[in-house]
Amino acid sequence: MVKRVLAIVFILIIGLWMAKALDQVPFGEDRMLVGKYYLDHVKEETGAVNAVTAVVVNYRGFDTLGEVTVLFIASTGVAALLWKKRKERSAKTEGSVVLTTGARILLPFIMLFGAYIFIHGHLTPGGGFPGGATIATAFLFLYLTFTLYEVDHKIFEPLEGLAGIGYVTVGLIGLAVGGYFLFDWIWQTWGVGKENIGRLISAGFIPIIYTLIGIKVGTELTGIIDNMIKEPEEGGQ
Amino acid sequence: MNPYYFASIALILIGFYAILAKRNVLKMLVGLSIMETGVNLLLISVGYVSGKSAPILTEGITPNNAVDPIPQALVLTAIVIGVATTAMALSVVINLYEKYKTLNVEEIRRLRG
Amino acid sequence: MSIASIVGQALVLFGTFFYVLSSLGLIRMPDVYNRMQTATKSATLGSLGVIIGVGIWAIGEVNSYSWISKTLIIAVFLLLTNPIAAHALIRAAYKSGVPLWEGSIIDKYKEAEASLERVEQIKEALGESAKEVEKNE
Amino acid sequence: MGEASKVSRYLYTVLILFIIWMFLTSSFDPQELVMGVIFSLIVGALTYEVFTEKGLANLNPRRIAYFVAYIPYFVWAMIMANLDVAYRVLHPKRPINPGIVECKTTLTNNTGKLVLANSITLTPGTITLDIKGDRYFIHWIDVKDESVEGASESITKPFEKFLKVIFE
Amino acid sequence: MIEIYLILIGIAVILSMYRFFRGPTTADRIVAVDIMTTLTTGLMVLFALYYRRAIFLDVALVYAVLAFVGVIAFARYMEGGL
Amino acid sequence: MNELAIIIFAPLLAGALAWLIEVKGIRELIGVTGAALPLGFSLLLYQKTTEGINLALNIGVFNLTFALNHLNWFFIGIGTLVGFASILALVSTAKDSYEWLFALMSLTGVLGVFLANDMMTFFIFWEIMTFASFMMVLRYNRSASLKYFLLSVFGAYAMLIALGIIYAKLGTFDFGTIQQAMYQEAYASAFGAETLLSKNESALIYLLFLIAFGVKAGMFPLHVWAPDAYGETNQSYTAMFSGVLSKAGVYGFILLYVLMGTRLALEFGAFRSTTKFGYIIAFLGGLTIIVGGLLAALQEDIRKLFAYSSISQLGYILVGIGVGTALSIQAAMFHALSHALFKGLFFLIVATIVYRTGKTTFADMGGLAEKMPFTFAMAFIAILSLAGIPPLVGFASKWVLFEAVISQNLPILGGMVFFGSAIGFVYLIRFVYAVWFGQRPTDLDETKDAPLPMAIAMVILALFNVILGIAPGLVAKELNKIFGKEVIGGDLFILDLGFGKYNALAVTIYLVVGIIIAGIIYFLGAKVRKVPVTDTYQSANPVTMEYNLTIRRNFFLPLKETLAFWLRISFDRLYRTIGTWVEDLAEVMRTYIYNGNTQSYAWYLAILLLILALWGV
Amino acid sequence: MNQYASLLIALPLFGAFLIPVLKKVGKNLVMPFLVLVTLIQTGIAAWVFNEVYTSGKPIIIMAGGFRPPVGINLYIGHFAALFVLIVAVASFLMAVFSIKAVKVEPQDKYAMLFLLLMLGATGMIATGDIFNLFVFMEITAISAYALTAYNKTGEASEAALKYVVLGGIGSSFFLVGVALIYGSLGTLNMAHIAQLASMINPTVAKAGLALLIFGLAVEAELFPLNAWAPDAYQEAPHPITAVFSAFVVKASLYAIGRILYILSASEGWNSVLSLLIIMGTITVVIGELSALRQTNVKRMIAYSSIAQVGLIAVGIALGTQKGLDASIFQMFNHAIVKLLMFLAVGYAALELGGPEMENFKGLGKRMPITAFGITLGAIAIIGIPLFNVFWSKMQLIMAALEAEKIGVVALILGASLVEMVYYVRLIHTIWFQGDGDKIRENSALALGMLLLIAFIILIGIYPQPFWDIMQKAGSDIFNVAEYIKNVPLMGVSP
Ligand code: NA
Ligand code: NA
Repeated sequence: MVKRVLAIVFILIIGLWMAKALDQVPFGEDRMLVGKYYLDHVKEETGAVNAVTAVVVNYRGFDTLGEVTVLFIASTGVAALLWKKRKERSAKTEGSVVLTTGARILLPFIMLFGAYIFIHGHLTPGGGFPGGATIATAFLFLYLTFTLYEVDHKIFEPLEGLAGIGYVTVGLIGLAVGGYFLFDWIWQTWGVGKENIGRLISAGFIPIIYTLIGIKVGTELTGIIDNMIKEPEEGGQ
Repeated sequence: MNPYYFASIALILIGFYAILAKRNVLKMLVGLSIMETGVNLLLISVGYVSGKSAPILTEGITPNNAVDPIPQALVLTAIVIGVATTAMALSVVINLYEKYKTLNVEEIRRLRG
Repeated sequence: MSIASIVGQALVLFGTFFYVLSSLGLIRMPDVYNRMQTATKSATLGSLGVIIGVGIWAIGEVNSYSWISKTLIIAVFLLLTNPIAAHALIRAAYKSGVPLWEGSIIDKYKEAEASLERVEQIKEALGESAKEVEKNE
Repeated sequence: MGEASKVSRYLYTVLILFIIWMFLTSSFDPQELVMGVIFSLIVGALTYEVFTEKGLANLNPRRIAYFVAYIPYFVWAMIMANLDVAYRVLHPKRPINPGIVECKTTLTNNTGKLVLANSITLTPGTITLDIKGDRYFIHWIDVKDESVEGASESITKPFEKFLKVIFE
Repeated sequence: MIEIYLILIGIAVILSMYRFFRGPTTADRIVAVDIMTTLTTGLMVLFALYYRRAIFLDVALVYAVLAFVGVIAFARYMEGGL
Repeated sequence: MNELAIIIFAPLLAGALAWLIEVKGIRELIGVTGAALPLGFSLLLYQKTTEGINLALNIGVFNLTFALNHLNWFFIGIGTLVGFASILALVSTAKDSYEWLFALMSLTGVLGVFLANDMMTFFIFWEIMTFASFMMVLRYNRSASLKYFLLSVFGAYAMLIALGIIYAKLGTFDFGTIQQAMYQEAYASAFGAETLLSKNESALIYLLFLIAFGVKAGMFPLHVWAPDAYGETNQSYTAMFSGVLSKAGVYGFILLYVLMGTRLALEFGAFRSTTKFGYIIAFLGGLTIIVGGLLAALQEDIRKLFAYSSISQLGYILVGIGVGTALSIQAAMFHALSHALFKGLFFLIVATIVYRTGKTTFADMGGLAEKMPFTFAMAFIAILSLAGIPPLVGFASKWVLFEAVISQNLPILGGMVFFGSAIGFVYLIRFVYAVWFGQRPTDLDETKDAPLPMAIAMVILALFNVILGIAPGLVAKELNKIFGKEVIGGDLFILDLGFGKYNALAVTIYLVVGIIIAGIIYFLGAKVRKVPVTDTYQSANPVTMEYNLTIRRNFFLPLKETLAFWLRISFDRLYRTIGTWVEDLAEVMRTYIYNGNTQSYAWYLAILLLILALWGV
Repeated sequence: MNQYASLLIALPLFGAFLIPVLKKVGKNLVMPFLVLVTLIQTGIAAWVFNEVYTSGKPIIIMAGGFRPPVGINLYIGHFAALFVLIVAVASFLMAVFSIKAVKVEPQDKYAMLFLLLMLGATGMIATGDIFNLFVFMEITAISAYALTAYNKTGEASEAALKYVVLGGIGSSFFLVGVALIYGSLGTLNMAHIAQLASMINPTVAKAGLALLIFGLAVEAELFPLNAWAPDAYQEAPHPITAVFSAFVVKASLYAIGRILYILSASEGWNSVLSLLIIMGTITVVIGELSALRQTNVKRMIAYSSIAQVGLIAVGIALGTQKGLDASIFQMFNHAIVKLLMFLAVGYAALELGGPEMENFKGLGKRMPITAFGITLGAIAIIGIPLFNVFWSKMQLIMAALEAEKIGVVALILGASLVEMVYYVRLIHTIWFQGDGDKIRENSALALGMLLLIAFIILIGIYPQPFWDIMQKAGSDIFNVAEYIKNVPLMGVSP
């Protein structure tokens, strides 16, 4: 009880302090400095109409590479921590025919939708992460529905690695071709798609990177789900 | 204080409260997630410009009526990092529960001193 | 105001009504089963109305047909998934032991479960071979 | 009726996916179409085995015709159902008489069963609680007939005649 | 005009929240969540029109997908099927 | 490379080589060479002391600078000589390469300290010396070494802070520059002008140096490490440890005078005929004499006895330094030399005894004079020297010291010094009779005399005890050189203080004649019955073990009982209690703070945030 | 050509991503591959180091070819070049050690996490953008969480739980700080922020700076935010413990320094400094005292590390160039020494069945080289002359004196005094207690230890060139004007 009251007092004071500082950052005012630059130059410099995407993939590419890495760490870490010699799916009951059939029917749709999201990342509010997450959702649905469903680790793990390698390689090609790591050689050197800004084939390497990220995120999240949902077999420590 | 900032801070504090006051480790982790959510909302709020729309330059949106794209990009990253942290934390807790057979934070203290 | 706008808006109004209705059902019905009965149905129909309505309204308002195709996708998706979710939930509620409302008059499922259990026991008695068979199925 | 050939199932899946793609993009831009074909082919290859059993046979004109006819029937039933809901929710006395009944279906196809279950859920006063083989367990908000036959008559039968053609 | 619908649906969401907080069973809460997600999807679609931006429809669809699978996950967890 | 580098680094290099090679024989050869080289070179450098000689080594961030002058030649003379003897004895007693390494390293350390020409160099070698000697003790006893190390490092850090302040204020480490600056400071403050160092700061520096050098010199109440450390290591090494290393502290006090004596004197004024700051040193020195002497008398362990004796003797030196006249400082330095010579010799004797018998307590010994005549002869010289019996060097230095103190009209100090001499006789008697005479325990019947290396080492030191005792003018000449004026007059054999005179040669002649006569009488006449020591009776009752007032066991029990109250006040115990208390507190704090509860830890974060919020940063 | 320094980031990533593929080829290739990658990384880092120190100019890596502040830049100046090299070398040594020390499955995951931990620290040290700093911090932290729990015992999980919870709170508040700074300036680039620092609203600047440092201080193990650290150090696999102490904590300390100084033009800076000094001081005191009666050697050295971290933080917070130089020197020396000590202690613990003090009796006779490594490390860390740490402690003291903070001097010396007590106990236990059969020491590890020992002594007797390097590195952080000038900021106008 004392703890709770004390906690409330503490956080209120801390909150007041943060609020006092935030008060000096007026809400809704245009304070853009670098942001404005992005909005003004995003089309010519990256070919993307979604400025967020351009920021994510081009201007702040290092962040995104890092972000991909973070998720990779999570997937690896989860696999490392939940690693058991013998693990098996052991859902107790299967979903009813409604659920299983629903899963069968929805699976291709959700996957396609995931692909739609990541390939249109430079045009719509999407990208590799939501796309990949959507794809992982499809697999999650399968895990939730079927008792014995399990993804093929022989394919998923290398795929995860290869997608990452692909990303780094695209960046390294930029280094070799344009002199800078993560340089958008497709847009800036090759000039592919300069004439169709706002259409699908534009924005340089963004769709490629988002495809790679989509695959990577999809496989990673699926891997995390797989590891968390499985249980070690009796005695199989 | 405008409602978005208020809500962000409130979320951060609620999350923090959960960490400080809840004994169940899972609830503490939920608190952590709530904090992260609050922070993300804060970032987005900081980048908002009144009367302007999402910085996707289609459908009549020009650089002059779009909001700041940076905080949005940051939040995308922050969300993923939050997910990763949560996933890590959960697998830690799974292992912990397997070994300690409890989620009460006051009983998880073999390491001390 | 174009016809599309009028039709669309009418549909949205129609959908909004059922949206509100679904939330009322959620509040007023006495147990989780009956809440699901009312809420799911009207939420789904409400979605059809609102979402397709927006698609049609947009034809008049934004003068774009791409809206209707996307809203249709969303509507169909909800039409397909809402009853699945409702089914999964009601089954879950039942299996997790949420009791029927005291005014309920019959529970055929309980009887069926009981007889199924008897079958299981017989299978058990028959030994491992029966289990193998089941696993292979 | 057994499974159709792999090619048939694959092509059917790709076709459906491509249609969905077109709806999603709502564009006839050749770039989108090409990409749509590519993704449909890829996703189709990954999922056709679970997606369909009959493949292109689903496109039998008779089935399509029944399917088209089913839509207004179903929408009508749904609207009626909602009016029924409105009545029960808004009525001050909450007139309900709930229970779980059992129905039998003659459908054997899983997709048919799914659609039947969904249809039941969305139509007046009923919601599918579980399915065991051909036995549907249904929560009925206003139980009128407790027997299996009686319940089937009023709940499943009306839909079955359509679904039998479309999915069997 | 759209504002009215937005407000009405908003009210519906808030009403559903009552059930979420009230319970009494976990099932009740999840049902409330399910309904709220459906309502929110409609709300998002309506917002897309309000802002005249079709791109938000994609957001609504992603939301619908995630919410659906989320509810299924809860349901399966609740019935002890996992 | 000049000679100073050889003097300083030859031992270290030899030690490292000895440690690496680890072949018996070669190892010893290298080690002894490493100690012989500095000795040789310091003798060679004697004629260069007047013009001085410098060495600058750019090792590290700081330039290491060394300089040779009269003052430090005197000290490296002591260091290399006693160091060499000690290392030589190590040939017999060293257990392994480890000891060679650290013994020689500590020699490098102390020689570096003596030769350093700036504060930083001084400090670095001070630390090397401390560290190496610590390693020597660690080998034998953990708790003793820890106590030693802690106090030493405590002192070293006090010094570090002091020289840090000096550097921060004066911007230099160089002795010459500091000395000059301090001199100017002194007069500036005397005339009320602005000074770089405030009065408080100079007091602080003085206090810090007092602690720093006091620890090393074993000054009361910082002496508590010394008995254990001197006792609990290789006794051959202790010869150097007590004989030389402790002189680093003495040297430090002299340095304090050199660097800032004027400043301190003018700033803090005088007490009677001496400066206040000096009187503090002298008074603590006096206490050191008494405490060390009394405790030495109460020891049952031969090593401990000499350890306390060392403390007591260091007290004399401190008194001399504290009194602060040219004469008294010369006396102190003289006594530093003679203490190194006779205490070095004592510890070599102890080393020999321990080496040959494996015993360390009086109770287990007796009658060794018969079995170890050579060692006994050495002991004879050492005893005479320590007891201050002419014509040995101990007398000369003590005499000068007495004269210096008494002439300043400081009765309390004089009393302390006198008491120290008296108690010195008391504990020496114990040593003489319990070890060398009386009945010999049967297990010591096979005891052999000193092995050759130790014998040589002892002879070297004994010779110097005798030579410098007969010709104290040799030392006086050097001391006068340091002061640049004739403080102690006289010639080679005569010390002339103006108000007193000591003719060593004459005394020697009288003594030799006397001894010859006594010898004749002894061998011609008296027949003495040999009585076993244990055959004594007290009031016709057999002596019990508990109250066995033989010379070998609890001989001074009555004294102990008399002093019971005072003995309970043990600084050693006090420090231990503080240590334990700190550790207990630390443990409580640790278990309280790191309590294992994740939530508590989260609270710490909240508390810090709260502080941030309240602080308003 | 200089842009190829981005291989420092690309290589570990590429390596980590390749491991799942490599595993399919052959599982036993993974660990050698890990060693190979860290070796190549060392090569690249050495090249970068040479490049920076011969040219005297920092390497600015512009990701995507965009000039800062539009693009994220990496700033490999004198500090980063040095510490990236340390990270690489330490990783290489510990990768070798891992072959011996890490037997728990799945090793391929371990190798990946190890590489990414290295990547994270490298990125933290190199980045020139505060949000990117956050990302790299999280890369470091999350791989550290996983590696802490890697042994999958209950205790390891408990340690990781503490780490996750505290780290999570810290990073949340760090982001609030980022939001404040960004909300006030509209930029995230460090040089740009430094340029605009005088324009920030003082309230925002103070709170923002405090929150950023709060977040970093959790990772940097400053009291009272360091409660996770002893547990994590104790339970992590031995090479990981070494890596934590050698560079993970150092990267966070560096980040504190960098952020502190780029905002030095803002108002209220001094109150943050004094707070940091207080925190650092308490960290030292509590760290040292907690080490006193530890019976678990790993935990004891962990507390010792924490105390050292406090010293470094105090040096950073002195607010003078000399203080920074000395702190960096101390970071550098401490990294080497702790690498040696944790390597030796870890190795001994492996052979003796655990890091309890009891097991270390007779180590001197059983594993002389390892025992020598521990001893020498202990002696060095206490600050005995002729060993490296002496010089850095000395410089720290000088810096404190120049800043007229005698209390800090006393703190440093007092800490050394306490260190002496517990390390002497350890040394005595190792050499002069107990007995046992001789264990054949692994020659690769022995070689590694001897190399580190040689390095410690080399710096101990010849510190000048190293001190020169540290001064350059310190000025890299202290001299903000130079930093701003070196980053080719493009004009961005609102
Ligand atoms: Na991103
Ligand atoms: Na739904």
